[in-house]
Amino acid sequence: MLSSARWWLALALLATPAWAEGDAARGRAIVTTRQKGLCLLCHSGPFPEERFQGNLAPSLAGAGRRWDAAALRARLTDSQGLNPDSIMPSYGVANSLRDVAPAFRGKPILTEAEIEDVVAFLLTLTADE
Amino acid sequence: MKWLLLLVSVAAAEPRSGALDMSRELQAMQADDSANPGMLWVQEGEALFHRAEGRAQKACADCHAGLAGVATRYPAWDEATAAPIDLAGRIQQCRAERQQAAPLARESEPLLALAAFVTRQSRGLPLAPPEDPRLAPALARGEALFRQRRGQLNLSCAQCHEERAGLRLGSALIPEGQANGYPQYRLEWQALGSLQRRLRNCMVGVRATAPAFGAAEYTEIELFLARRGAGLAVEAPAVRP
Amino acid sequence: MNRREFAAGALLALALRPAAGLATPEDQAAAIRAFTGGVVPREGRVELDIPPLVENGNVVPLKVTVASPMTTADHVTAIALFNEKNPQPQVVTARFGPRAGRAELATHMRLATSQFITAVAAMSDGSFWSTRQEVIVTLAACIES
Amino acid sequence: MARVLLNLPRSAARGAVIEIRTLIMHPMESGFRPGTNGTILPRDIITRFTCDYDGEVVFQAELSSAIAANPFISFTTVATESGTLSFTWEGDDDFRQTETRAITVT
Repeated sequence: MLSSARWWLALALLATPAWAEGDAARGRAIVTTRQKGLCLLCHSGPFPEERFQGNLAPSLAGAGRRWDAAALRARLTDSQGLNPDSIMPSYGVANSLRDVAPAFRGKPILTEAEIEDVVAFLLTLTADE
Repeated sequence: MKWLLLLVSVAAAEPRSGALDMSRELQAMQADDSANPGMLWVQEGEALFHRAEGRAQKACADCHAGLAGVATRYPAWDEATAAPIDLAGRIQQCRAERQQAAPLARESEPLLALAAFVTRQSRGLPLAPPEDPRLAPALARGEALFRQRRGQLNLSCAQCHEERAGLRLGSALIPEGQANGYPQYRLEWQALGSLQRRLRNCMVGVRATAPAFGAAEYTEIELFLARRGAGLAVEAPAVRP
Repeated sequence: MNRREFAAGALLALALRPAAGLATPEDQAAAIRAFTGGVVPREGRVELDIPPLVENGNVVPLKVTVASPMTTADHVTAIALFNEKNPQPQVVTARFGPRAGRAELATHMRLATSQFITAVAAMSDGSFWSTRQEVIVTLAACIES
Repeated sequence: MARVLLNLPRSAARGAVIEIRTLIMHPMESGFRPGTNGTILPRDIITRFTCDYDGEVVFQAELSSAIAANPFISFTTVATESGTLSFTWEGDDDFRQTETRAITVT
C-alpha cells in the first residue's frame, strides 16, 4: 500500500507546473554514468558508445515521445510511489527507505536539479530505436 | 514488449548453478584443480586440519575422518546455542570447545581455508539441508530477509536473483545467487571468500547497512539459500566472476 | 596474503579501475620494438588462446603456443605478451630453450579494459613472429568497495 | 611462506614432454591501485619465476603487474634424467621462495 504522503507527492509532481529548466547534456551524462545515474544497468537506450546496457527494463528510446516532462519527472522522482512493485529506485525519495547505509542516509539518489537535467535529456529521446 | 517476454521466460523451476552461465574458460578454470586458485586455500586448509592446536593440542583430524557430505547439511541446528549454525560457525565452535584454541575470525584466512578444505570433500554431492523443524522459524526469517527491500536503491535479493535471474544488469548476467560454490574464488575479490562476504557485497551494492560477519541474519539467509538450492551439486571452491 | 579492507559506501557499479593513466597502443608498439630490437615481427606461427569476452578483467586465462620443432638448432627462445591499455604494456616474458620440449606458456593475466593483446615469439634463428587477439572486458556491475 | 600448488608427474618416460602447472598465493599488488585512503598502494609483485632441472634453467618468466593475483604459470619440459626440479619465485620486498620436486625418469 502506498502511504498517503507518497500518494500526495506523486500527485503534486504530476500537477506542479513550475520547475527550473534542466540541462539535457548534463542529463545525458547522468543517464550514462554507471556511478551516479545507474540507468544503463537496467535500461538500454540510444547510446552507441555505451557497450553494456542492461535488459531489466524497457529501452529509453522514444521516452520523450511517450511521456511529457511531468510524467517523466514523476517516474524519476518516485517510481515506486506510482507502482509499488517497480524495481526502479525512487530517485528523489530519501525517507521511507529501510537500512540505508550511513553514507547515503537521508539523501535521495539524485537532487531535484539533477532530476530536471535527466528529464530535459529524456525529452530529447523522441525517436524509436 | 520484448523485455516482458524475457521476464516470463526466465522463471526457473529447478535451481541453476551460476557456473552454467560462466564462460567456457572460467568453467574450465573451476574444474581444473591445478589452475583453480581456490585450491591454494584447500591445500592450506588440509594442513591446518591435521595440525594440533590449542590447549587441548588436538587436530581436527583427531576426531574427524571422512567429511564427505558434511558440508551439504549446513546450516544445521546447534543444540548448544539453540540456534542455526553454518559450517564456518561450527568450525569456530569446535576450535573453541574441543581444541581450546584462540578463535578464528570470520573471513580470516585460516577459517576460509578450513571451510574450503571441508567443503571440497562434498564436491559433486547435492546440497541436502536438514529437515529439522527447529530450523523453521529461522528459515522463515531468512526468506523474509531475502524478500525485504533495503538500502538507498531499495532492492531485495529476490527482485534480482529470483525475479530477474538470467537477465542482464549492465553486461553482467544475474545469477540465481545459489549457495553451492562457497567458499568461492571470486575474480572480483582475487581471493577466496564466504557466502557471508558475498551477501554483504550485495547489501553494500544496494547501499544498505550490512550486519557484521557472523550475525544471525546471515545464517538465516544462508539457511534459506540452502533450502532453495537443495539438490544442486557442491562446487566449492567455485570460481565466479 | 593480507585480507582486503572492506570499504563502506560501495557503489553498485564502478568501471574497472586503475587510478593511474593507461598505456596506449603506441606504448605497446614501443615495448614490442624493444623486445625485438626494432625488427617487425611477422604474422604467423604463434597461437594465442584467450577468451574473446571476459566477465572480469582481474583474472583472464590465456595460453600461447608457438609452432617450433624445439630442437637445439631450431627453437623458440622467448615468448612475450603485450597489452595496449593496462597501465604498462608488458605482461610476461618467458625464456625457453630446447629442453622445454614444446613452446607453450599459460597464465592468468589482468585486463584493465577491452583491448588487443599481442603475443610475440623470438626464434633461435633471430626471426620474430606474432599474433594478436581482441578481448572485450565487460563492465562489472557488482563490485566490492 | 606463501602457499604453492605444483602439478607435475612424479615419473615420466625418458624424452617425454611433461606439463608443469604452478600456482602461488601472492596479492600481485599492481602499484596502480588506490587503497581505501585514496593513496596508491605500493607495488608488491612477483617479478621472476625460474624452473631449474638439476641445476640447469629450463624455463624462466619475467612477470609484470599485469599478471593476476595468485599467479598461475604453466609450461613444459623434457624429462631427461631422474633428478630434481626446483621452482623459484622472486619479487618485490626481497620475496623469494623455492620449492623442489623429485622426478623419476625411466
